[in-house]
Amino acid sequence: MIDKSFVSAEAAVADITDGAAVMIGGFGTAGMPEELIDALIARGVRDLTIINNNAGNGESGVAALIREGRVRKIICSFPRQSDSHHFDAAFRAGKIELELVPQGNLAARIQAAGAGLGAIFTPTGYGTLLAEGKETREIDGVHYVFEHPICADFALIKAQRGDRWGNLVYRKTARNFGPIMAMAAKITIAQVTEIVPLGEIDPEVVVTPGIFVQRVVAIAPSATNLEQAA
Amino acid sequence: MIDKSFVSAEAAVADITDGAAVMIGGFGTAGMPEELIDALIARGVRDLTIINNNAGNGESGVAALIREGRVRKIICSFPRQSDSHHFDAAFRAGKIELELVPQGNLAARIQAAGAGLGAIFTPTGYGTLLAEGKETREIDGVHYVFEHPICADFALIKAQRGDRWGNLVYRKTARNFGPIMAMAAKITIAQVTEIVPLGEIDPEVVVTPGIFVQRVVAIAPSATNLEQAA
Amino acid sequence: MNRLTRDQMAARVARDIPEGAYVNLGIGLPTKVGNYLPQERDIFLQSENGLLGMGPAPAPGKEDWELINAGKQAVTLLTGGCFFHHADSFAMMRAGHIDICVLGAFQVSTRGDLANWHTGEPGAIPAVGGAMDLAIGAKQTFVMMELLTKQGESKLVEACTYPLTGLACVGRAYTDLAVFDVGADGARVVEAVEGLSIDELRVLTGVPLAA
Amino acid sequence: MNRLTRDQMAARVARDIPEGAYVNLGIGLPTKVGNYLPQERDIFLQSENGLLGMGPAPAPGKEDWELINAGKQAVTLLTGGCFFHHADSFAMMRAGHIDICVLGAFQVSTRGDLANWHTGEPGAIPAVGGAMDLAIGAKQTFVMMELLTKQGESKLVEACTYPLTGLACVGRAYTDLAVFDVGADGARVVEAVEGLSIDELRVLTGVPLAA
Repeated sequence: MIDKSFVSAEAAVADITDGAAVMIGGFGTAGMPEELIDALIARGVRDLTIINNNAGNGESGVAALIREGRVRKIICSFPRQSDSHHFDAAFRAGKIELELVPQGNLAARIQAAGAGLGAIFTPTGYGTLLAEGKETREIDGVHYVFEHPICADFALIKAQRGDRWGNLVYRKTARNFGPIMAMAAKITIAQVTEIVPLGEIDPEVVVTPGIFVQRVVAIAPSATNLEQAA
Repeated sequence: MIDKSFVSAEAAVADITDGAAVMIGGFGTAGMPEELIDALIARGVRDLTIINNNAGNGESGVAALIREGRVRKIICSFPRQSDSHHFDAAFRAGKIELELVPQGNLAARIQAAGAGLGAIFTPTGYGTLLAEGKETREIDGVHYVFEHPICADFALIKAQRGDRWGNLVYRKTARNFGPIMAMAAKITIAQVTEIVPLGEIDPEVVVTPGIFVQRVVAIAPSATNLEQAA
Repeated sequence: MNRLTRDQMAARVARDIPEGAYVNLGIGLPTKVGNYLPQERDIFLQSENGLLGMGPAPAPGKEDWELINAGKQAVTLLTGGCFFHHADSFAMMRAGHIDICVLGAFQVSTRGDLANWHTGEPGAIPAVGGAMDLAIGAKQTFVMMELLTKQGESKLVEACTYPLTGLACVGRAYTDLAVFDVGADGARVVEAVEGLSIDELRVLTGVPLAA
Repeated sequence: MNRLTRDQMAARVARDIPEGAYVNLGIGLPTKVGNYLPQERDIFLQSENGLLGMGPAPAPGKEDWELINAGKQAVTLLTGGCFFHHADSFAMMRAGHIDICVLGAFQVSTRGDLANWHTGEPGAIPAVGGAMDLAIGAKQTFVMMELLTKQGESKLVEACTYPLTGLACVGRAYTDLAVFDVGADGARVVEAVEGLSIDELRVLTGVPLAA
């Protein structure tokens, strides 16, 4: 019997090592797998490459990972925010490398990795600083930039419900990058509010099929989250 | 008030003209929008380019379109089947052009069109007849073939339920090409078993958001279909 | 000269959004446009983080922080709206499925180049988000901005001096003093606030303006 | 010499599929493998037309023609299975999410090239379906075939003469007479039916074979 559920966040991230490339779901805090990130911080690993839309908000999640000095490089679209002070400080101190990627290119490059493409020609960024030095091509009168897929060793994502085969459904806009990151990483670890019996998720509404998910951990929503979601 | 529902299949396809590129959903007969195709045949338009996984089965749907001599070119992955006699005859008589595309490239090229990519490097077909004369590139030790997106003027697809904003859900493996064709065509016309009031489809389970669908037609399942699905 | 307030600018943009349009409103000033869309029109607001059919802000205390917009503010979902993942969301933008996007701007050129993501100042931390995707992907890109900086320099320029967001992507710029069409044929004044002549606009902006 | 029947070949392949594997079974002979997977193992059958967790054929009269496999036969869905669209389905195959695919073959070369989609004969109408995607995308590609054609020619060859499906993609070939590993190091005999020696296999196939 295949059961992908893990007893704890700590157990689920126990083989993430120094230097790993880790995708982290979420758009701001919506969909951010906070407890998985906490467990990753507790492991003490360093020199991570993090792929996330942002570069942390406030004190938790990706921000905490940066604050603790664990991130060598971040690939993201929107690092600078009113509460991105840990990233800002690390960036200004030269302690973190930034690869700034337009959000749609970020999504498309992650999706390309999950779909096994070798590269894509993307319309976004042509003629801008973010395409400087990159190969371009005109196709049917439109200019495109050559971009590689973004792969990762691990993806840490947050979903609403999961089952022992790894099938996932999400909640509202917390879905965001979860489904495509799950497809692009070698090992996808999903924290879910609830692990339900097999078959309880309607086969028509599964958003992430279990093939894309290697580990599932049930994490009850924290008091803070409940308050936020109230 | 926006209401994308059309009173009949005939009304929904009334502006498809000679020479149009038309994507048609379905894998064999599952998900094939038979009544929309019948309405297209009744319009008498010719020289169509059809994009479908197959080249027709038996006497209905895509097979009927070919039988009636309406198809100038078909882009598909699996034309030859035990019941593809209308395609076989037209092909042998030189009356229809065939662009044979590996099924995964077909899906990827349709998805690329829907996502606005200029081109993709795909792993499938490298070193085979189907990549002859095509640009290739080695990326990280793997060989890829350069492929263009497949766009269309219209997509005719079949879904299970729809609403007046064009949101769709599908049924079992009749889903197949529907969601990606809806994204790739300029005008997507969906025949559905039932048009339901707005809000009746759970926002979490919508498979094709209404932005990708311009017209919805309710077609009660025919006696034949009911028998098949019984 | 009746300079438009930011809310008046938003109301002006809203007037140009037809029933049935799929619209993405950028962070900041463009978000205000949502407040002026007439209730009786079905207009579909898309948010890059994966929702279509975005409704107004919830009542205070009713926020759901898993139902947010691109600016990470709590929003609601209209009946008939839906959720989807990021690749599908950006497919909507990048392949021209979105009819209109409305963006803020540092500068817009008379040919429609846009600069709105980065001041290029030394030490400034850049952030681009979805701006580049929206600018080049929507069927029509509208810009909303004050016409002049606090220093009195025109943001409508012959060539952008800030780093570009996209080339030749803006079709129309709504400002507090006038509305301009921009593009391959240069800039044209669509309308100006009462009491402001085209010649005065030419002086203020320093760029060629057709009537 | 006990030539394996087609069902025995299917049973032999099934023995090599471990618990937890994601597996795609090609049309024709490979489909039979499904009949020999032990019920007590969780093995996930994927079908290219958009389902994972494919179950056995339904009872006669219970067919649902919107629940079919790649061969357009009626199937069932296991509890825990799910449906998805074609791009997601082929992403599973093309990016190595599928652990094992099992395909039929006209020819396999000792280095693992596969020919299984087209005889190349004049007048033959080609059809490729998902074969090329599966061949190169799965983590491991297995082939099932009779070792010899009806004319006694080996289908295990030094270089395929039929049009290729994929280059260097097959890892193992299951035949009615022997099982071979193929790849960069050439062909190796994993096992042969009772009474058949490696030297006899060398004669039958005419290709170099390691023990």
